[in-house]
Amino acid sequence: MKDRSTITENHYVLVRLPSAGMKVVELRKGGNIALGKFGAFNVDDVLGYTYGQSFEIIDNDKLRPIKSLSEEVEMKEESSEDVEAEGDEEIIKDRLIKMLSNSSENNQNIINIGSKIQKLTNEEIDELKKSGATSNIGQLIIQKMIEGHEGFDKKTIFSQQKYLKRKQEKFLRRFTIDYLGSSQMLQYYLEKDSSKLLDMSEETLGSLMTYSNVKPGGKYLLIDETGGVILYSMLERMNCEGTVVLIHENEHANYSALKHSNLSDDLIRSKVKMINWLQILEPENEKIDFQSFSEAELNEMKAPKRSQYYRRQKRANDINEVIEMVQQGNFDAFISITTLDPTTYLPFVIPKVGGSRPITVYSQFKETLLQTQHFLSSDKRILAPSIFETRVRPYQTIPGRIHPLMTMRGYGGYIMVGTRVFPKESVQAVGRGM
Amino acid sequence: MKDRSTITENHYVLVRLPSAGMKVVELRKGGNIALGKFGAFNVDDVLGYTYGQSFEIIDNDKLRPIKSLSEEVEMKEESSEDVEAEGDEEIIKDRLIKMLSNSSENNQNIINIGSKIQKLTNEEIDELKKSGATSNIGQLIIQKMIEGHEGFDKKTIFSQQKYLKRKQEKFLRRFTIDYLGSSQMLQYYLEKDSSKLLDMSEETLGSLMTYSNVKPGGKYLLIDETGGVILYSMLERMNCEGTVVLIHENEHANYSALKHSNLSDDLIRSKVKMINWLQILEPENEKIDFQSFSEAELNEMKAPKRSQYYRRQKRANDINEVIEMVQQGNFDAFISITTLDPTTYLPFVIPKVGGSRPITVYSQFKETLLQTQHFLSSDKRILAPSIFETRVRPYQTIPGRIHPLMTMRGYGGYIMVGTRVFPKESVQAVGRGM
Amino acid sequence: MSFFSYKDVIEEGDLVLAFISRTDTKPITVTKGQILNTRFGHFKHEDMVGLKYGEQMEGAKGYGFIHLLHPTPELWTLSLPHRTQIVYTHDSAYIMQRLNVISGTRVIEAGTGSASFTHSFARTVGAAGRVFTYEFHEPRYIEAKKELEEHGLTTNTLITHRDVCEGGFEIANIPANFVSKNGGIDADMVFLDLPSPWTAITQLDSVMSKTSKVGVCCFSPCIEQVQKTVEALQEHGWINIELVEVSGRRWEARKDMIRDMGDVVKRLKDIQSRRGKGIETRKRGYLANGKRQLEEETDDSDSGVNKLPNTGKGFNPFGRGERVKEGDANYTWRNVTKVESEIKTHTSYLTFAIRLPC
Amino acid sequence: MSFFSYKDVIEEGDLVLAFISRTDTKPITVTKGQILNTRFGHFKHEDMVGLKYGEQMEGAKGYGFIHLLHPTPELWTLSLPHRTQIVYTHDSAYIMQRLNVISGTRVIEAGTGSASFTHSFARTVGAAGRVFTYEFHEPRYIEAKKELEEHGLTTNTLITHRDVCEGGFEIANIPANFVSKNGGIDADMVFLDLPSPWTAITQLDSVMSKTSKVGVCCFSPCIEQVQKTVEALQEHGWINIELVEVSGRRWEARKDMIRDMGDVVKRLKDIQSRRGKGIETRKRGYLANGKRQLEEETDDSDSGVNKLPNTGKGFNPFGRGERVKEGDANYTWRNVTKVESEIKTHTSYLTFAIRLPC
Repeated sequence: MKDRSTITENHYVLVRLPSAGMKVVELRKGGNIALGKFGAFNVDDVLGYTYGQSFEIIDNDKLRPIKSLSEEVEMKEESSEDVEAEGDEEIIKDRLIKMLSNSSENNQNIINIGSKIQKLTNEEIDELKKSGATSNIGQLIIQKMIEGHEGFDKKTIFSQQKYLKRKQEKFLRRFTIDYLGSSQMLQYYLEKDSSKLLDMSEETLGSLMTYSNVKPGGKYLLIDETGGVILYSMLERMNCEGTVVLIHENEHANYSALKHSNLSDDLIRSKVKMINWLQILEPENEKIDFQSFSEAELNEMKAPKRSQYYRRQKRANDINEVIEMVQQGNFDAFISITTLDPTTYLPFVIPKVGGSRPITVYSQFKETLLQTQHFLSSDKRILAPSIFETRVRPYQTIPGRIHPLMTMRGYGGYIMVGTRVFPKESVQAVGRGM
Repeated sequence: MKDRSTITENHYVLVRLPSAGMKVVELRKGGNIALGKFGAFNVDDVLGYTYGQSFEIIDNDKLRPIKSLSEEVEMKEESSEDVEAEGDEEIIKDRLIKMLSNSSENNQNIINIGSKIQKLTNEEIDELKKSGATSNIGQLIIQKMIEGHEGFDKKTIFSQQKYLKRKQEKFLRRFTIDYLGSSQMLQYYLEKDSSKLLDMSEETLGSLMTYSNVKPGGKYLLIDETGGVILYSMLERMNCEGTVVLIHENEHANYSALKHSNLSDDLIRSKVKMINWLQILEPENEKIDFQSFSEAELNEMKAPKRSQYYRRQKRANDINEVIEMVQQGNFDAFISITTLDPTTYLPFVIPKVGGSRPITVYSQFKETLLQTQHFLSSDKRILAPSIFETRVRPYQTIPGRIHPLMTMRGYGGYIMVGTRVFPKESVQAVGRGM
Repeated sequence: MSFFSYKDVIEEGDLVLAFISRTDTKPITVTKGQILNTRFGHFKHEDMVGLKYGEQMEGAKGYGFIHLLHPTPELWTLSLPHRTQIVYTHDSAYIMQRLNVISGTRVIEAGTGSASFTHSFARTVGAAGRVFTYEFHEPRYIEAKKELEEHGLTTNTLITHRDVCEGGFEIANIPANFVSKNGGIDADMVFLDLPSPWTAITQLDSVMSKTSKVGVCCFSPCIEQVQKTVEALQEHGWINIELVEVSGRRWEARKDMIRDMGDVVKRLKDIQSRRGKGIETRKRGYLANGKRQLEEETDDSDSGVNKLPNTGKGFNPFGRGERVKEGDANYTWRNVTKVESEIKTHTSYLTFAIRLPC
Repeated sequence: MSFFSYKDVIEEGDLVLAFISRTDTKPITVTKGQILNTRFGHFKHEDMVGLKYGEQMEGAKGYGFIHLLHPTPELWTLSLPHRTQIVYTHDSAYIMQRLNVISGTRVIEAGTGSASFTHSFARTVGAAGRVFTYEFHEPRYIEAKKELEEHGLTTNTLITHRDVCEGGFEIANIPANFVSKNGGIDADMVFLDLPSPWTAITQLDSVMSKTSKVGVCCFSPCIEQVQKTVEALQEHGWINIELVEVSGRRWEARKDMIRDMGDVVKRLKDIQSRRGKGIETRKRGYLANGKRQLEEETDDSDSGVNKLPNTGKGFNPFGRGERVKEGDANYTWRNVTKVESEIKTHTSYLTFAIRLPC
């Protein structure tokens, strides 16, 4: 099993930036990784730390491990570089004043802060800076405001958040190296372009995995239109024991997310089987009738031809194997994340699922699942389908100022869950049986 | 304007019971009002108090005004009735133990409490009872548990709530007299049978009134399938200045809720006009061409015949007046709460609404409004329709144990809001104009 | 133009809310010679005079349009020029309904803030009611006062420059038409949007109604404020203390393409047959009896969806890949609702309570 | 039967979850001679032997049916015989995903409670992972231990009778196959469902992984507990502290009757014409030229909807009044989603944090 504890060379990892931005990078030994305005770092300086470790870029791409991205910044050692430092102070003061008076166009309340800051002497700013260094100035000013003045009231919470966030982005040169698990990959893609994940949230992914009862050793049938993020999540939970048959609608399945999973191609090939819809619908037609050559015939072949023969033989075997596997059915779950209309494919999939095993269908839209549930209501092979919606609401946890975050992503998706059962023609309902 | 401050005879009022149950009663002077297991009270004893006042039934229907339903119960004066009191204590202890051990079937944690209570001596129970009287025993025991023992953990919150509620129901003989405003009437009907209100919640009613911009002096077109609760809410906000034209689909409009509104029939008749769909669709056909008689002819009539003539004349005038009012249109809002499909009636209603005035349509189901919004998307007469959902989440506010209530009613409804505008044929959009 | 009643035709000097898009409404006072510039063209104020409220107006150059809307407190809230944090309509509508603010109610509001909720209160209590609003912050007070005057709301609304936590709510020289028949402010309803409502709660006694139930709503973003507020309310004789949160969602009707698995299969077959023809001559030795012939191996790349020509209606299921216009009649669609991409998950906690006269 | 993998055919001694209705699932251990009695008939255990999991089973008397389901932690949670408050699936699923509980994870759980979440943990961490669960309350501990044994979960799950707030998490004689390769408990993930998690947080150091990031989730219903927990976590070196709430909703597909206003008008006309005929002879003097004649006044009662005979398909729009069966082919219907009539609005606050090895 791959190392999930220690930051290891040649792994793809998630780099979290103070801006809440994320990057996926490969840690090549000796490499240097650029983080844009946040600076750059040398790969060798992070290897061996625990995943989750945060660092601060000090100078010349040098790193200092820190407790967390939001740890209070320690005094800078640049006090020797007097001119620059003084210049910095001026710049910071200017920037603060400008930032705050700009804000005041949109938020009258912040006028208070603006004028307060304008009244700060250079010494005071220096003190503020010393007591917490640049990146903490904002926090400290706000702290002072809160303590001393009721004008800094809740009206400015939006501004505070915006302000603090902006400060962190501007002044912090920090990052965290996180293990790139399925949750992190989901977060990364959501941040880049949530439509690629059909807007699926982390909580909905969790529900999907749990209701699908994904576990080591299972045999699953999957449609994954997210480029493999769901597949990755399943492989994590399966510990790469068992099989996933991935249904795709093109010539080849797209599971590009696995490129960053640190799983070897061999492992993926042995656990993940691909099949397209045509192969599911017309299995006998789509099987490859591979004509074997005899030992003698093969010996007569030239080497390149022979290796081509073996390659084709393997491919034929692979295709036939997965087609037969689906023909056999008895999958431990069917899981679907696609923009295809479920009512058009479910009739072909339901027979493939084993008794008492779950069928879970994700959609961005409740209306799609509504239609699907109605479609299934006359199909006695799916017991008690329901539509679930899970939403997580995060809080700000600054003690003394605890409240739910003001805004969050609206989308997250819905899942329909049902259980595959074997109806009996003969049964006679009594009362309402369902 | 009617008195909304003081509990007044002949008013319909809302009686709130500790069980969270509600009753609507008329306060007839000299009357006696029975509250079932909670006892009964004499109307005269509550007159003159402020609306919102709570009372405790002491003995022989006698009342004691109390601060609130949840005020700590004072020592009972029944200590003289020793036998009964002692008996009571035993009964209470038994009841508590039984209640708690019953609960323990469903909730293991509460076993702790059960055994604790079983260990309480009569003296301790007596003390508990003295310190807070019967109805508070539960609260005190729980208090003690919390203070002294971690076994009383969050697992029992469901039980606590259930327990406390049951205790209050069983032991409290208290009630509150509330003014019967539209919110109270809504709460009352929701409690009885929410389907009669098409599941509309109080927060959705609030949104409906606000987005419809209901205010004194307005002229409104309304479909109200709730039996008049919405109409009542509008009349409250209008202070009975202005007009509501109530569209109905039967021979007569149903606004039975107004019976309890304490508004006089004359007032209602002068402010609320009824019209049915046929009269809206075929106004000229439905107008009454009343043939007037001359003064001389009337004088020749016998008295009963003449009064019948006048009655009919008035009725004809009323009908013609409301038909003409709708023909004129320029209503200040159209508001709809009905199970009729909005796409079937909106085409007839939209032209009746004045420029820049709101159109608000309520439905129990978002899907109905989804269809409606799509239906309107090609109708340039309705600007920027949107579907709104408002949900209120109440908290338990016992200090030290603040948390949202564990469960609440799931339904509440949705509203679609749009603005009536006058499109211009000639305009040429540039970019995306909407 | 008035927030108290609708008028039909726009006149010089009227406040008009120019609806440019769902997220962009501009308030303008119709003034001869002035021009409203938008990204959809420019619009001369003088051309608005005589138009009806609600009318769609063409740009001065013959293209682009806006809608000329009549102000309401809620539209005004959305079009506030310099927007501070405001009480959103989901919250304000519930507060009004729950505390029974209707025509005739006497309201205390502190602080005024952007005066957006003040507008709603003024509209709802009408000529028979009164609104007493207090603002501590001077520039905000000055701006709100000006706005209330311009909007004709000072007939029932009195704004006071005051830190109510220090100075309380009593007003020395209440204008005669603001004095209650019971004397003084005599409020039925109190709305406290302050950082420390618990300091204001102690000051309310003298300005509340002595004859009827009074409702209060404290509007606080943080739970710690709520905790202190609940304590203060309990200490000062308020009952029925209840904390709630209001969540509001806005949904849009949209269309989502219905992609049929049958089309996928047709497409796969089409690929096979086209490929089959191309390679027929190259294939030897591995042919099968009636079954599919082995395809040429292609690069097993992860590059994903292959781009293929659209072969007609219902046949190309790649809605996302090809930027098909939503609702395009060449495809089938499902009506769906979509919530805003960013939703408001929290505005403030609302702590309600009532008090009866002693 | 095992929570670790599915089997296909029911054997004697297997745990079967008998699905009776959406709200009623009964766990039974298939035992010769026993009978499951339900309101839909009774079912002999011995008849279940040899049936497939998922099979619909007829009642012994030839009517009624149940479905025989294979246990999963989630179905087990729903069918718990004596249900205490449990961690619902919406919460548990999110906790697992967020703290990356997967095959091989080493989990600490305190307290065990109904052992419902323990089942989920055991299933998810699989043979390569371990679950250390602690229960303070003795009867609950005994019941959970028995259940874990019966369910075959003790291969990867160790339950300890302990008040962790007092005694901490260390276990004196850990079975060899529960000892980590790094020694000891070596947990990657900690779940604290305790009334005062802050007292347990201080005890975790010695049992957490020294080589990798450790995640914690504290599950507390009240905000005051959260406040203390956040403080304790900060003091003890935990970082990335985040508080969330999980809300879960279950929706059902239903049908709502589409009532057409056109039908209402037809009906009103019908009433008029029938009434008109009846009163024609009584009418005199007030007739009008071609327009509607004046109807007889009827009692202006508020009694509401008049009951009228259903005059055929699409003509009677009274769905509510007449108890039409949902989906009745004589009417038109709209597909709608309906949420549960009572929803869970709060289970607990979830406080997450992580800690890195020192």
